[in-house]
Amino acid sequence: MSGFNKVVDNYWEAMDGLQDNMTVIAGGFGLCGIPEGLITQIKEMGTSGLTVVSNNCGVDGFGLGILLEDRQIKKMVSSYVGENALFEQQLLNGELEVELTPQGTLAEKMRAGGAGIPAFFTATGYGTPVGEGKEVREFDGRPYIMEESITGDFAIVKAWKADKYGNCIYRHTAQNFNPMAATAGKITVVEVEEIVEPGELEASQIHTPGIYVDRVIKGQFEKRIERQVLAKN
Amino acid sequence: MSGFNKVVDNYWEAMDGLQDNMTVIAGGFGLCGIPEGLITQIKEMGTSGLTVVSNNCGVDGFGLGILLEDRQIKKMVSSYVGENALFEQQLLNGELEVELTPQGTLAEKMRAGGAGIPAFFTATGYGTPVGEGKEVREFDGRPYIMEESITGDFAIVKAWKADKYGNCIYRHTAQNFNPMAATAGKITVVEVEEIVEPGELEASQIHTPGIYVDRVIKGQFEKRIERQVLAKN
Amino acid sequence: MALTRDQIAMRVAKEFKDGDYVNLGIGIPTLAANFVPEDISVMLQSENGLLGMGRYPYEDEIDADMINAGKETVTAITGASIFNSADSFAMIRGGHVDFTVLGAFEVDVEGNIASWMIPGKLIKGMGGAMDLVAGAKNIIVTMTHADKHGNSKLLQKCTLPLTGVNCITRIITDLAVMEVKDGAFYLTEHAPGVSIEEIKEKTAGKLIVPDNVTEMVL
Amino acid sequence: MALTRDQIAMRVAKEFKDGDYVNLGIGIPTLAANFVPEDISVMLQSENGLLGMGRYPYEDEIDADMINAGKETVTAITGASIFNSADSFAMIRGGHVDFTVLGAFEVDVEGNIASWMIPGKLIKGMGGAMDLVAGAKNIIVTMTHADKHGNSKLLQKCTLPLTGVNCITRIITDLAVMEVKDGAFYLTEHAPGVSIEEIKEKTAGKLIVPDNVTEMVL
Repeated sequence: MSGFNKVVDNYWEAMDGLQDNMTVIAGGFGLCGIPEGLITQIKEMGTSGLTVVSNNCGVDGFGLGILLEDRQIKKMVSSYVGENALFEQQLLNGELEVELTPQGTLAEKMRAGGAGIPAFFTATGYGTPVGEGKEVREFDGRPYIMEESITGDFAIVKAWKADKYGNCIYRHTAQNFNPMAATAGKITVVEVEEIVEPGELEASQIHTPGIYVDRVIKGQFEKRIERQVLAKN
Repeated sequence: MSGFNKVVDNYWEAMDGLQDNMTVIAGGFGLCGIPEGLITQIKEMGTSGLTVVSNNCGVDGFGLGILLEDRQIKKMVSSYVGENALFEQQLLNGELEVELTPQGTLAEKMRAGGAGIPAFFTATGYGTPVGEGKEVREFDGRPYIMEESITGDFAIVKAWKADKYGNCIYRHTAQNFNPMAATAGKITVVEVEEIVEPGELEASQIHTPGIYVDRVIKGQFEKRIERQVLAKN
Repeated sequence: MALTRDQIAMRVAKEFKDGDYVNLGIGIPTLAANFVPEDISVMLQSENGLLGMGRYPYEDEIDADMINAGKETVTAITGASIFNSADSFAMIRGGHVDFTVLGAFEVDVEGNIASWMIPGKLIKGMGGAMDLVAGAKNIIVTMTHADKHGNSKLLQKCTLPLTGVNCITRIITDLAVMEVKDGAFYLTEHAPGVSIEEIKEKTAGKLIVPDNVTEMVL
Repeated sequence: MALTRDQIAMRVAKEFKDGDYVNLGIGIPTLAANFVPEDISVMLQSENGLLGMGRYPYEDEIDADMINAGKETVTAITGASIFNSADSFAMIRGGHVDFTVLGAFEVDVEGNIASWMIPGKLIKGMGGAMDLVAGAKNIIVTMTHADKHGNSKLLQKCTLPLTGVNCITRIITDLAVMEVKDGAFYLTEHAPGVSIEEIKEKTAGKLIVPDNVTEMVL
């Protein structure tokens, strides 16, 4: 099954083909479940003019935030700027184009992109700035807006374990946007904590079938925690 | 957590509230992964005028096929009539209304119904009888048709294991349409092989979260095989 | 006396029924989880993909892969399920979550809500709030009745960019509980020690005060 | 000599590249799995929710919960994945399957295909065929060149209800291999011992015979 071996040895090979002005779809929610090494590699490559589709843009100095420092990102498609000062500053200065997209709509746009659904209707955002300029249609007397799907030149994904065929599973809430991102990239690269043998992952429990995955790389993760909150004793 | 205990003791309780002329969405593909006991219960109840949404309609004398015998079904929404003689006969006679729906469109209509997406665009069926009377729209130069979602008064689902909160997992290809059906019923009833304690199913591996499930019943299954084909030695 | 944040959360928790699935926004809504009556259970949905959110972790339970929608470290209850963001919002958008409780900058008499942006000043993004207000069966807004300058947040018409339209049915503030219907706020309860006059004064939108307004029980 | 079913399947299998994901319809297409060259691997997708379909089971491996899209008992290879029908067709519709091979009643010079219904005679339903022809990157139709009465199945315009439009790019029959482009069938290969004249005679739609037509290698 050599034709199905997706494992690559280094980050240059993992991100080979990424060029200026491409669209990159990234998994992750906050700093949870982000492909840390693939993001660092994009910084290393210095690729610019990128459109990045990701729920958040990391924090100052970590995650996708490091791509803001050298202005590698032209446009973000995100639901939340959050507490990322550089993101907010570049946005307010007009240096960074931002398409704010409701979180559920963003997830569904990625899924639709991977699933060959060019557009769908949702009530989310109707009557708000998100709905402006979008087609409105009533179903059963309720107004919905039409949202179009998203695909990317690359998808960068963080999984827990993958086998060499690219079958992936995610751990806890580090799953988040990763499975949808994996379906929506022309080239999908998955950075994992552990590479296992085919058959070690139970077939019915695989979150992302290998058909979606072009390259798998074993990464090293810092797994920084954004907000550590402890139970009171 | 008594409010989350979905387990019921008998089939009458499981299908309580089913009335004539309701829409029932059923999981299963062929005879694989079908809620055998719930179907038998519908026959027992004699409910009629039903619209049944299911990829197939069982076979003569087994599965949903038994509901054709007493003409309990007014309309089928299916992708495949297959080798079900009674189904084909009632269809050709005009006794049974059938809305033939492509298999992938049917699965997506159920998913959309459960997900609050009233309609989506797909290339499937464009230019064919399935596309007739449906809105056509081009995206990136390719024509797509608009398909509307499906929901049901009841969803009847067959799972492998469930805990009392209604969290379900499916076994092998008996998964098929069951997870989508589970999301699309106003009342969702799951018939399972085994009821387990909460926590026995790994959280990230649950196929159907209990929020979709109203009732769980432990069933007895014949699991008839439609086409037994063996490897040649 | 105006209610404290904890007291607002206490009142919110009284809305829940045994077996409800509930999504709690950041701030006061999250506090409501601490006041769920002992004889009922609710299951918390966190929109980043967790149904059955538990308490915060002890030091030895901290796990970077287990966070809530506020990006805080968290635990899962026994019997929780975890899923991807598309499935999480399918659950929300499809109306399977019984209650959503969230904060707001403004609410108006049409049930419109503004909660995510103050032009020129604050752009945090809407996160999952637009999906939640479009999808949940029952939406409760919790907030202080007026801002720190004393300006009412209960308006005839929202002035800030909206999060959703015609979606808010109930508001619980530090002063009152109100229903939103027929183009007005209907007062149903006042906080202990808060006069109807004070509520009237701090409500800019049309307020209807029926005869049977009761004192909030906490 | 017209090819046997096995020989058509053999020729189909030559289309595959190492690492291809392939969906094989019922009949001749399924046979192609038996003739995949030894030095390459393909992974079979079965649209009921199985990627990595294996051989038929031995007696002691039979499992009612493990079937293929033709409802036959089947096994999964090591490294297979199993998923629900919506995810399976997301995979198909989204263009992630490299090849779909399926049978047909008729194909025409516009790349239209009819394969699911003969009005008044046969209504089996389209199953997943409409999704497959709308979604796969490369679609190969396999069939006999003419029906048992000698009527051509390669038409100027399909007469039966369609399965899909403008979607068929390659046809492999018992007599020939053809590309569909620019409103015609382009002959690329003829079966061993089959004359170009016979192919012309049995092709009702516009047939273009270039100079470089070669004999099929099996």
